[in-house]
Amino acid sequence: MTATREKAAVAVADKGMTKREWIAGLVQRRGSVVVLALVVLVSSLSFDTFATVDNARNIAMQSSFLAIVALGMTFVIISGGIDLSVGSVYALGGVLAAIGIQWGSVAGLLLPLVVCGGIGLLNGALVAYGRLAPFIVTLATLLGARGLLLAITDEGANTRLMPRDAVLTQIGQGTLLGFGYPVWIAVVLFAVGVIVLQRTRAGHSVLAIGGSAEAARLMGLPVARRTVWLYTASGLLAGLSGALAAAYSASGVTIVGVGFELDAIAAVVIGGTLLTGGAGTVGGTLAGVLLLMVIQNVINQIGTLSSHYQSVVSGAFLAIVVAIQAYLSRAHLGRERST
Amino acid sequence: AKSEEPAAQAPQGTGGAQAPVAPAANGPTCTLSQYGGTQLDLKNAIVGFSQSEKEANPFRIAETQSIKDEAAKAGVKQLLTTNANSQLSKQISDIQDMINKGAQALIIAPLNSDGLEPALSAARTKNIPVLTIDRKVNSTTCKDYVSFLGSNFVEQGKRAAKEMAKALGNKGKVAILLGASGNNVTTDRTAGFVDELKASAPDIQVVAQQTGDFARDKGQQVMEQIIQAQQDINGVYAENDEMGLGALVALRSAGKKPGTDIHVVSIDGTRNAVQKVVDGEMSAVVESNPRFGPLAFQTLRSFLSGQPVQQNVVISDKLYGKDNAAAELGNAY
Amino acid sequence: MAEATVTPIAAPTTRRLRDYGVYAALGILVVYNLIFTGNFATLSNLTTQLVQVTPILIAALGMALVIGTEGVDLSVGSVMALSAALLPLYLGYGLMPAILVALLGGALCGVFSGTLVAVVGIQPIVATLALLVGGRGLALVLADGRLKDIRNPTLLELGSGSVAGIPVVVLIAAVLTLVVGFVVRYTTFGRQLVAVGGNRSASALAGLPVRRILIVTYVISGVLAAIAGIVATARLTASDPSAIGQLAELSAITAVVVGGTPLNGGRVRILGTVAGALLMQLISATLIKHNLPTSAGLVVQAVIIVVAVLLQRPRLAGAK
Amino acid sequence: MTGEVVLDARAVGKRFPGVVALSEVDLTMVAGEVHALVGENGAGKSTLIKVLTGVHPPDSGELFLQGAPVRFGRPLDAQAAGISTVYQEINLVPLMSVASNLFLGREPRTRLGLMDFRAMNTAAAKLLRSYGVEVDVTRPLRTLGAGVRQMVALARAAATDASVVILDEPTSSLEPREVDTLFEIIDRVRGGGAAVLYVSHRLDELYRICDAVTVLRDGRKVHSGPMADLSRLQLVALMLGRDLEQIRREGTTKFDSAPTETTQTPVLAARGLTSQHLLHGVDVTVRPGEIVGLGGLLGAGRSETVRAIAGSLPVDSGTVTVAGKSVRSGSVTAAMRAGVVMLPEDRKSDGILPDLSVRENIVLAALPRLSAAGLVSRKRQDAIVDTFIERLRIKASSPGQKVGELSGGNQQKVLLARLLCREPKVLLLDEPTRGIDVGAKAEVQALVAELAAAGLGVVLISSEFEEVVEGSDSIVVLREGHVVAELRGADVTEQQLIAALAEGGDNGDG
Ligand SMILES: Nc1ncnc2c1ncn2[C@@H]1O[C@H](COP(=O)(O)OP(=O)(O)OP(=O)(O)O)[C@@H](O)[C@H]1O
Ligand SMILES: Nc1ncnc2c1ncn2[C@@H]1O[C@H](COP(=O)(O)OP(=O)(O)OP(=O)(O)O)[C@@H](O)[C@H]1O
Ligand SMILES: [Mg+2]
Ligand SMILES: [Mg+2]
Repeated sequence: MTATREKAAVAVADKGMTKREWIAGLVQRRGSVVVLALVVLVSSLSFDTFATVDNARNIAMQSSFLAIVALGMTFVIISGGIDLSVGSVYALGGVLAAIGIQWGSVAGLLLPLVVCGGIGLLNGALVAYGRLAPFIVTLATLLGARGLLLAITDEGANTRLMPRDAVLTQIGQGTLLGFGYPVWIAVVLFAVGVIVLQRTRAGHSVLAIGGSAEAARLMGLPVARRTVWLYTASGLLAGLSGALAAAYSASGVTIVGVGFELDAIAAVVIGGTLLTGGAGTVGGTLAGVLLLMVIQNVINQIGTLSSHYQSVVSGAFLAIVVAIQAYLSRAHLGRERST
Repeated sequence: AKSEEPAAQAPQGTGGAQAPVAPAANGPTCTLSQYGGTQLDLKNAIVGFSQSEKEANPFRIAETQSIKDEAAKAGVKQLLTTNANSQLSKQISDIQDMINKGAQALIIAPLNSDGLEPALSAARTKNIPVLTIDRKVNSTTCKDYVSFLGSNFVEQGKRAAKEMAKALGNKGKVAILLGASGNNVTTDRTAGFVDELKASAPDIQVVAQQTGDFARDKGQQVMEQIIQAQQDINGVYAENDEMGLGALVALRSAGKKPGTDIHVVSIDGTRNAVQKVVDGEMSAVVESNPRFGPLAFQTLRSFLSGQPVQQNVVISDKLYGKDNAAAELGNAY
Repeated sequence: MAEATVTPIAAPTTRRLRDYGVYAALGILVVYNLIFTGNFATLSNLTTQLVQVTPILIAALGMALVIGTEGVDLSVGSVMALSAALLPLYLGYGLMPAILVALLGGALCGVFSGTLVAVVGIQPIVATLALLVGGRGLALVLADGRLKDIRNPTLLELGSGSVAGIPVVVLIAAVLTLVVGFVVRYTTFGRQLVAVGGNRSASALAGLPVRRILIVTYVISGVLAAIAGIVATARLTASDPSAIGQLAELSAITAVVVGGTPLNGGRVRILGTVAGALLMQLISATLIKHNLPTSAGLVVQAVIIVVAVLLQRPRLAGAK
Repeated sequence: MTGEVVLDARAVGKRFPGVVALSEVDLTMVAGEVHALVGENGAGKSTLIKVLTGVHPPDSGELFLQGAPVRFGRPLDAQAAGISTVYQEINLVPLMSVASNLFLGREPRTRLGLMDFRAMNTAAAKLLRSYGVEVDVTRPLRTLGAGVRQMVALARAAATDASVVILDEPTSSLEPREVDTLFEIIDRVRGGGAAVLYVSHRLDELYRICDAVTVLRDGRKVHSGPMADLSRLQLVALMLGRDLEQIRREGTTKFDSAPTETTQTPVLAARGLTSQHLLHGVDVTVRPGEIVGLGGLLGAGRSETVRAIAGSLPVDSGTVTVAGKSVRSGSVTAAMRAGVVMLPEDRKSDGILPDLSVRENIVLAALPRLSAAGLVSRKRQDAIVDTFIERLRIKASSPGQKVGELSGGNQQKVLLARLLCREPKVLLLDEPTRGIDVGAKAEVQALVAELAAAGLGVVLISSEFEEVVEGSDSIVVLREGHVVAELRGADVTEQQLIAALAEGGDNGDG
């Protein structure tokens, strides 16, 4: 009797996935990469000025600022939250860098990081300890950070320039192996992001919090503390990105970053991260950012699309990409316990 | 679809072409050899035009259209157009994309006076001549770019102030409907207006300054609030026509008679606003002429053929007042 | 036995604050204005505030429903623009046909987002983001980027006229509020909508037509946004697809959330939404009337939003 | 070590808006002892546990751990202090892998400080195997059945070195075999000197492993003492607050097996249900008035069978007929319209709408019937709700109370009420008595029997063999999605069921 029971225990053994499901699963997890590859392929064939080194350089450079912001957003969204304040914080970071640089490059970097990190900290504290919805908290700081920016720039009238020879400006404008430093910084940050999310306990706990904050709390994870950290990191990255962008253009422009948060969110979601939290990848976000930039580049390659049609095309493209993603992901989840 | 009235309204005026302020031979000039680069016939050239904002207001529509028309007239090989949708980073990448697509000359309507440096330096390294139109960039002319064509926004503000002073008899309370925050057009038009009032009509008090984001609906809403709180104002300075037109609606529904007990002055010179001057509701409209095409292509042609061009071409803007509005209506855009 | 456990105790004050936080904030702001703002307690001022809030309020009603299903509709601003753009195109056939076309446009937008959400399975925020981006582009294409003055007298009357001293647009908003409030409270559809937001999988297992409910909800939101666009156009006396509805989605969401509807679905507070919209309207009016610079205005708004939601956050014990 | 007081709670009080959940409750746990915490649904057991472990802050009372006063602000603090807990509803992260769930927060790391997935997966597989569960530990948890999930939660809690282990209804979805495994583990933990707090509504289990018992009733402690000092009847009497005689008369747990006439046409006939990996040609036939049990071990596909019948699991082939009419597959709405309703296995994610009221939860599926012209009739709604609250003895402060605030057992009753509102022909019950107290369980069982007697067809899944055997007229035995046996009439006994399962196992191998 006992022997048969032991055998019966194996009844729960894994029933395995078919090859089709496995492939579909892979495509889903890497869906954005697949779509990106397709778009790049088609564009290269359609426009002879697309697949050039110069163009690659441009796209890389343009992508780097959004990518850095989207990296922080990825972590926040995976944790089940959202950070709408990044656009304003990005702009504020740039302005603060231009203000801080008058005391040297270190100050030019530290000032935006401290203030923007502080705004992130405030977001995190309100979400984690105030138990407010992230959407509304960060919507408030979106307004607040923009207000702060206007307040320190004489209602936006005062654009400060950054001295060209300052180290910080050089970081924004210099190149290494043909690619700008911001590109390399983004690459390094993403590499770190991948490792943190996939290979560290902290990253693992972010996935858990997004999957079920209640379960994570009951399992003894420091949910509140992690949450505070996540929003702080998002603020820091947005501030850093803003500072780098300011260095790149050698000025703390006050009108940037409006709607930037939506771009970042779109990139993250196109990258396969669930807005409901609990699942997502850093690499996917990078592909999402590149996709957005490539779309824009393709529209410019066409060169004659009116600005109105440009929005229509971007919107349609966004819908199609996410629809394909959703289709692939459903093929993957297939017959799971979904209803 | 069938719209309310026949699509073609008053005939699109052929006039209204730009003219530089005082055919300036005295200003600094720039030549191809100073700037660097090779001579080129505009007919064989690829020209890029980077627009800053959506063509969703009369100024931008007229500006882009003028460039397109003139490009066709000049018979350029190809005109690339991009639109930054009010995003600075997009304008930078737009310009770089056009350079990458082989643009040999660039006309840029900058979104902001600062921050386009990466794009300008990309053009610079390839010796591509750049003209900036309507908004000046804070870089060195003939070094970072060839020349600037455009209005003087501070001057526009000053002219508006003079008109306001005239309409109010140098005495009264005015409200300012500001443009979008952080935009240097806003800054300049405000500074010009406020400074001129201080200098020449110190008895006019600015009692309210609120942003209407250059949009008609926002202008209307803000005006409705202001007129409730400060019922004794007798002047409104709108930093563009759209806000001015919105303010008119608000004033009328608050029981005021614009043109009689309250005076509205605005900047741009769109047809709708000039019509209001004709109707007597708007006291004056300072023009900001968007038809850059002819002047821009003429400048480019001269420059590319090796002739010197002016580094700063300041456009002479009209003023639409009671006396000339009806006659000039056809020239408004 | 049951009686023993069920010892009712007075609901703690925190609970009451949670439910009435937005009204309290609104009350405080009104009192502040009565004391410190000149010409505040006038009929015309009251009317102005009500009239100005109508487009956002109407859009927020639809938003409240969508949020109740655990979704969000970022497209309302663009749908407003689209309906504003459609309106003058068909005014040549008369006002009614033009309005119908505009409403149809809104409904189609709702079908589009609703299908993406319910059938394709795209997350609401992204599905409607696509329409946010594309919809305004489409509106500008339709209008050729131009603002068109409205001359139809009936439409203009709609925007500025009043019945028995009450502006027509305010009446429209009031009627819509009552209708939506009634739908949520008393109709099968309304209860099912809330259930889908509360637990989608459980609702499906209870045999609710989840997809249909979701699509209908987005259609309602689209139609309400279209009405908001029409009202805004009538008020402005011009169809301005580039400006109408600009950032209306954020204002609508703020009104809904500040009004106490949780973003995670399962609950819709219509009266709270009205109060939320009025609160936000009154804040911006106050800032303008006191001639505060934009920077200060933004910061004040941020603080008030946080305080209002802090007042009504879920109570400590048993929080999830 | 053994015998010394580890955890001592004194005069703990906790009130929720409208409800006093705990009042002056004392609990003393001793090292090396298993302490039973019993009480009716809603007595306050889970609340006490949550207060002890820092989930809810207590309103009053003191807590001593190893003699020192402590106060936990959050679950993490309690864990750090050596209290390991499995909460009543399975609290794991569904999207994460089994291994990740097991090791969350204490993942093995390489020398570089990075997570060592290989080590984690190996350790997870090994750990689960020692619990008799063999699954691919890299699969997301949500792809597994409730039973497996429960075992994962247990393995997670028992794996940490803890001086106090708290288990809130750990066996509610476990089979006898897993229960045995669990008890071996509890014995091991007890042997190691830890104190165990054990909550269960299954009295047999309490008598098997518990040393001491605390009885709660309506948030108050009504008894505390050695387990052996109480007879079953006394225990039940204490829980229910009724006198012994009354209970003796009414009996506790028994279905009335109604004799069925096999000649009648089946009210439900499912033929050849097949769904990739999960079901392979399953047939189930239910006649009016018949209760058909589904037998099988963890993951045998019983839940899948009823989900396929109820239309919530898409099938590749197979037909379902209800009272002679065939039902479109893959649609819950169609199945419901035909009169088939299902009580889902996972109450939390598929059943309740936690933020809605008891009233709304009950009428959810019946809304169209309770409305005219799309308007909900409040009167009809209230009538139904009141009837069911009374009939199922749902303990709620009012019909307006949020279901999420009810105790687990009462939530289950609300769900049953929801189904019964639809006046179904066929009732599919997946673990209907899971987490229901003795009294309520008897009521539910009696109710099911009564419904069957009135002509309903019932399919019953229960992880308690006893319940299936006693409740069912016939049993369909499943293994890996195949029907391996059908027991009828006199064959419906526990021995035959176990034999069929064993045989099934042999068949599967040869
Ligand atoms: N978060 C909460 N908010 C309000 N009331 C609650 C909350 N949690 C529990 N209650 C109430 O407290 C009482 C005790 O519930 P508890 O969950 O502790 O019961 P239990 O003994 O564990 O029951 P069961 O055996 O059914 O699990 C119940 O009346 C319940 O409605
Ligand atoms: N998509 C899948 N692929 C492979 N195996 C699966 C899949 N989904 C579920 N399973 C396995 O099949 C089992 C069937 O679960 P089900 O819940 O139907 O069984 P059950 O007999 O009801 O047991 P339980 O008591 O666990 O509910 C699951 O426990 C899981 O191990
Ligand atoms: Mg319990
Ligand atoms: Mg099961």
